Amino acid sequence: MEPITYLEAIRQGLWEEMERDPSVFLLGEDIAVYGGAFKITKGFLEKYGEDRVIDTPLSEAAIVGASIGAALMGLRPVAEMQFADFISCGFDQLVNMAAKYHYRTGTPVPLVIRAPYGGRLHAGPFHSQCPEAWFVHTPGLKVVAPATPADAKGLIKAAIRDPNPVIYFEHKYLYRHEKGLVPAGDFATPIGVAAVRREGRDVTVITYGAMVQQSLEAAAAVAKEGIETEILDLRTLSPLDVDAIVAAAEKTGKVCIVHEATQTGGLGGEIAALVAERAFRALDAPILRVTAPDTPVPFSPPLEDAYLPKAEKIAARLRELAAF
Amino acid sequence: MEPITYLEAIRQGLWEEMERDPSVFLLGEDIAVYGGAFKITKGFLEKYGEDRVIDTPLSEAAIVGASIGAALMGLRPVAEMQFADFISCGFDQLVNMAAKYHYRTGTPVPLVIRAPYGGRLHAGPFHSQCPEAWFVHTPGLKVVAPATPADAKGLIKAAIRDPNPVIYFEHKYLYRHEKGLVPAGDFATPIGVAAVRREGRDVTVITYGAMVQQSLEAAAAVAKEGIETEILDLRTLSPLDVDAIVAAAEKTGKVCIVHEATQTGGLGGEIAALVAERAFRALDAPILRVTAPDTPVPFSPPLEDAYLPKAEKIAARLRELAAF
Amino acid sequence: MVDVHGLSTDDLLKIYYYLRLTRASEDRVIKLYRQGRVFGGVYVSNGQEAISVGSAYAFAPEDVTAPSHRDLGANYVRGLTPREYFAQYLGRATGPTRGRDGNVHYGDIKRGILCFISPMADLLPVVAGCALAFKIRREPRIAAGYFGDGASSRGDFHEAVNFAAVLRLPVLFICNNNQYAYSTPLSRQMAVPHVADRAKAYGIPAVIVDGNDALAVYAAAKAAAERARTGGGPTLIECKTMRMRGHAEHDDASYVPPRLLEEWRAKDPIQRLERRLREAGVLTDAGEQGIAERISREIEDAVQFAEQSPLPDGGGVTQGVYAV
Amino acid sequence: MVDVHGLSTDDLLKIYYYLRLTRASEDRVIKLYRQGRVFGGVYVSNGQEAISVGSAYAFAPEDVTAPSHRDLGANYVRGLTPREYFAQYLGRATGPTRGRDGNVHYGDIKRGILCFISPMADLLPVVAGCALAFKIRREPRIAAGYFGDGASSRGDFHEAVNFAAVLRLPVLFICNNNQYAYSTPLSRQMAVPHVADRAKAYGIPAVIVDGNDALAVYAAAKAAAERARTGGGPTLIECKTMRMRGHAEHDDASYVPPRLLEEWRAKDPIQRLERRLREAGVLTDAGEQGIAERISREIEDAVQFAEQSPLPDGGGVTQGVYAV
Ligand SMILES: Cc1ncc(C[n+]2csc(CCOP(=O)(O)OP(=O)(O)O)c2C)c(N)n1
Ligand SMILES: Cc1ncc(C[n+]2csc(CCOP(=O)(O)OP(=O)(O)O)c2C)c(N)n1
Ligand SMILES: [Mg+2]
Ligand SMILES: [Mg+2]
Repeated sequence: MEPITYLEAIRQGLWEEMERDPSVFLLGEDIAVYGGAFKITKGFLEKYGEDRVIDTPLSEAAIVGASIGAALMGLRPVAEMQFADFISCGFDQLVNMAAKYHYRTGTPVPLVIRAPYGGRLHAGPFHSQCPEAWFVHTPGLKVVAPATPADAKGLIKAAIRDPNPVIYFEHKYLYRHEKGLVPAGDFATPIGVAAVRREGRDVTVITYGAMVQQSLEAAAAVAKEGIETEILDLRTLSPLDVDAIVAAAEKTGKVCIVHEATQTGGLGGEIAALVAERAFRALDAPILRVTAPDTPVPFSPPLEDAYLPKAEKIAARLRELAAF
Repeated sequence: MEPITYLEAIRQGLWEEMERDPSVFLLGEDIAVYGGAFKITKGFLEKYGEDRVIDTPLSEAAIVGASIGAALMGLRPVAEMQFADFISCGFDQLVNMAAKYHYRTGTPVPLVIRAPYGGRLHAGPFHSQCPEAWFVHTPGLKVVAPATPADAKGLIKAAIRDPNPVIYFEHKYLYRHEKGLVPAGDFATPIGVAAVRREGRDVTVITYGAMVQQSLEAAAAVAKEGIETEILDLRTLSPLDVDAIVAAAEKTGKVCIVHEATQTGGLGGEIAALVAERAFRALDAPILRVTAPDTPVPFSPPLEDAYLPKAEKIAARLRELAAF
Repeated sequence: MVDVHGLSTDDLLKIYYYLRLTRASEDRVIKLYRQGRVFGGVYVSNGQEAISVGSAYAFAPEDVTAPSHRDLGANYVRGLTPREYFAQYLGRATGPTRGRDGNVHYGDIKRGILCFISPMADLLPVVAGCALAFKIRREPRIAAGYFGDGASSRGDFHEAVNFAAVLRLPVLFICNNNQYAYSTPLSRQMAVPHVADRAKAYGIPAVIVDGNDALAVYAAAKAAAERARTGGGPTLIECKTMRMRGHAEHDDASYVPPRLLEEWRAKDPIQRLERRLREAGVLTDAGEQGIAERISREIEDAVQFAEQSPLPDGGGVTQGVYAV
Repeated sequence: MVDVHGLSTDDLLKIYYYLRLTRASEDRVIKLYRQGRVFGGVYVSNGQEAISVGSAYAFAPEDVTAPSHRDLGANYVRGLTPREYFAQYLGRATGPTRGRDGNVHYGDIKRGILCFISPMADLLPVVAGCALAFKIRREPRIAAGYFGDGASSRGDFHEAVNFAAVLRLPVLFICNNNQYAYSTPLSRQMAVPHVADRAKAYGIPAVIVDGNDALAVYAAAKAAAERARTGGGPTLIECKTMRMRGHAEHDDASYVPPRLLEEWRAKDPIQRLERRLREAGVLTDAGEQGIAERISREIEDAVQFAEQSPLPDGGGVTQGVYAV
């Protein structure tokens, strides 16, 4: 087995699910003839035909709404937002229609929204956002955000098989910068289950997405100084794996939460609240957060560099915690 | 001076600002001829004329977008969403256009979005939501949520005078259920400053909106048992009054956060994170939250009753904290 | 005989029955509302019943409809029962949404009824998605979305119709143009005289039909459904009518010129069909009385059923947010 | 003499100059991009320059424009300098957004240029809002919003044009129909042959103009601006053209039939105007050479300026999110 890229893992997951289940189909802007802005669905049109790989007009509300309708009729739509930043154009359909439909009627709405997100590609305020927290705060939606090729593949499969609307946040920087082995054969990564990426007894990092890699780098750096870091990769952001969060926090009593999204109102708050309620007795230090500051994502490299949470910033906070 | 309702306080604030500043104007659905779904702008058309009190087509994206354009041209638009639930239809204009404009260009976008929100009127999943956390997580927007008639008036004035986009969450239950004195003459309640509503040494409640009243009731109940509650009314949700939050937490070391919005990803998380980072040494107990559960807002009274955070639930948690 | 597009005597009497059942049900709910026995607002289709009844009667059982808030008639034709209708308004556990949603938000996927949600026009992209599923699976089914004149100002209307037109989906877009959107008259909603003019933007046919003539509506819907079913793509059907009461029952509609109401009262769709059926000898005095008694019995039974039905148990509030 | 709507020889030469400046600037940016000296993507208007230059030339200094991503020409006409253009692409502190935003997202309210944002059509409601401000203040100013054929599928397009039509606002909606939206051909974006057909939905006039003829575009924009300025309301101007390169420079546009490009290459707007000016004796060899040299000097100066300009200081990343 060869390591594959995160991008290739998503592609394989989509491909295999389409092969497995004829009710799965894809829709979005420029996904068919062109194969998608990131070429993830290249070759799909040729293999699965234009009934199952559908180029749509430029209209995110219609894409999300049509996905809901098709799902209600028993299909399994996978819709692509060209960039996660444009999910706000289909926001109402997601939070009012998709999220609330099952609670009101008992009818499932199995659909997946693929949302390429995140920065570090110098793509500016409208092609770099991390909007996951809006959806975590919307009951009825599930939200996943894989950090590795194996999870990218396993979670796209799980998302497609899930009977609920799932937003699948795929990190654009990881597409080609993250490689890894994926299990052979058919497998799905269970939604709602976090993964420990590194064991450690001194400090705990709780994180997800592109920040897993940064946290691992930070952990390697501070390990040289004798600080051993436990790293929990959430993988699923809604529903959160509360038990894993509490266990990871209790293990070291010192928690640093890391995410690329802006700080205020971000997922870090929710995790801190869970820890401060359920692992309070085990806490030995203030709960820290390493996140982007509360600004739009700036374009120019020095600004984006200053904006993005990186290994060095995480390492600095880990040292602080360890010294506490 | 007579006490006035929360609704009347908003009306007065709007009226006086329109009188004071000819660049202030109103737009929205059914706000002119009809005077608004809640009759807040009744009589405004007659007084200020159809140039400044504008009935629009049913199109929230146009309403928000047009407000941005008018603001860029130097006017001070105050747009009404008929219900906060429909703000998701103008979401993209708010989070992508309004929120990021000043950061990118240095040009201010002074506008106010009035968002009637909240439950307890048996209005179901689409006329009861509390979506404030989405906007608190959007850098560039300000968010206020008054709990009293005085603040309702003072904050609408401050919002209109602010050079930024401000979302003004007005609680529909409070409209006619909350009465109080408002200061005489012209005044504005500063944005970004919380208010202590009750002093206490044993436990701290941090809250806002309709939950202030519920928290006061809870505090009165537990006071009979000798538990003295400090209640902090945030008033502004973005930017948060971090100093006041930390001070209120440190005062008692026991913190309960209360909001009507659903729990996961709600503002309670952010506040817990601030407390757990900055007031950690003073903490004597887990940080608790009393919020709505993670579901859409149900329609039928027994369900809505079970859904809404109320004084009894808060009191129970305060007792827990006090006993800790 | 009245020879209308192959409708049998039995069909004609059924249409007449549904019109009257709709009128009588809503009249009864208004009474309950005035007695304070209904939770929340009341939205009726008084004077517009011919639109939803006439059109829905044209569809096959396997077709799918998305009635709007003034389309009780379509729900009845598709199999909603008066018991369900009243149980829903009274917030009972026996209503179609088990108390989770209210008033006109019924729906049952098994009967081909999508569940209405409040944001106007939101169901139109969803209906397009249902039709997309039919097209993908090569099923000879059609989907029909209902909406008001005001709803046609929303972006979701535009995206849905355009999407359906480009993909040539089997959809009917059925507009009840009742000349008002809440307090906003048509001229303030659009600068074209007919909602049907909107269709020109999409390259789909539109027909204008007398919305107070159930048989004319039936004929238009039948023809459009056949076109759609045989690959001819979407049609927009504009049904001209008048909203004969306030937007909801709290609204006295004093902004509507009384002359307009008088004029339209003379065009009442029920009296109109009744006259026609009597003239044709399809309806006799005895027949009319039989229908009236049947409806009155059904409604009494339904109200009793609803009132004796339990309210939902608050304990279940968090159940069913997600499908499992 | 070429007698075009009162344009002087000087005007004609200026239009010619702006066309060539635009082409040359973009050609140079493409080179820089290939050399890896540009951050992010590159969007050009090659072959479409006549639309933005010709229309913008028709406006008064006090008018307001919202150019889209293929409207560098309009920015130049309104006073953007080549130095700013290159500084923006190179992410410099001296660019119009000081490195906070990138590539074609320039804009300066003082020069009547709104700052482009990525979500397609988002600026159209904003432009309507600018026009609303002019109407409220009774100023004889107009606002012009630019967009592509694909953008016209978005809900915000619909809401904006409808809003402007109902309120009879002084707006021009200027469409560059370049037959593609990224990889999506017009026929997959709409089921009408002309974007102008969309105007029929709103009751506003539309004109179709040869988008490769700068003077024809000028004339159409001038006439529509006069109409708008004198209370005649909005106009939609569809400029037929062809996108001559990929969507962005990473895209080889292999999905475009080569024959189509050949056909349109013969209609190049610059050669076209040049021929006309030469025939009319307005442009001589010497004149042409003078302009070419001037542009080449300006671009060299601008590139040098940009390259010597500092990148923004990362330390300032959090500044300016809010206006004070
Ligand atoms: C997106 C949205 N904005 C505002 C409202 C509030 N509202 C409810 S019904 C209505 C008017 C609807 O008019 P129309 O579409 O003509 O339907 P009608 O009630 O006349 O049948 C409004 C403004 C809403 N439901 N949805
Ligand atoms: C709301 C939204 N969805 C998707 C995109 C990604 N995208 C950028 S440009 C583009 C095509 C735009 O086509 P058109 O409007 O015709 O403009 P053109 O590029 O042809 O000038 C797409 C899909 C976007 N910018 N905004
Ligand atoms: Mg209407
Ligand atoms: Mg185009």
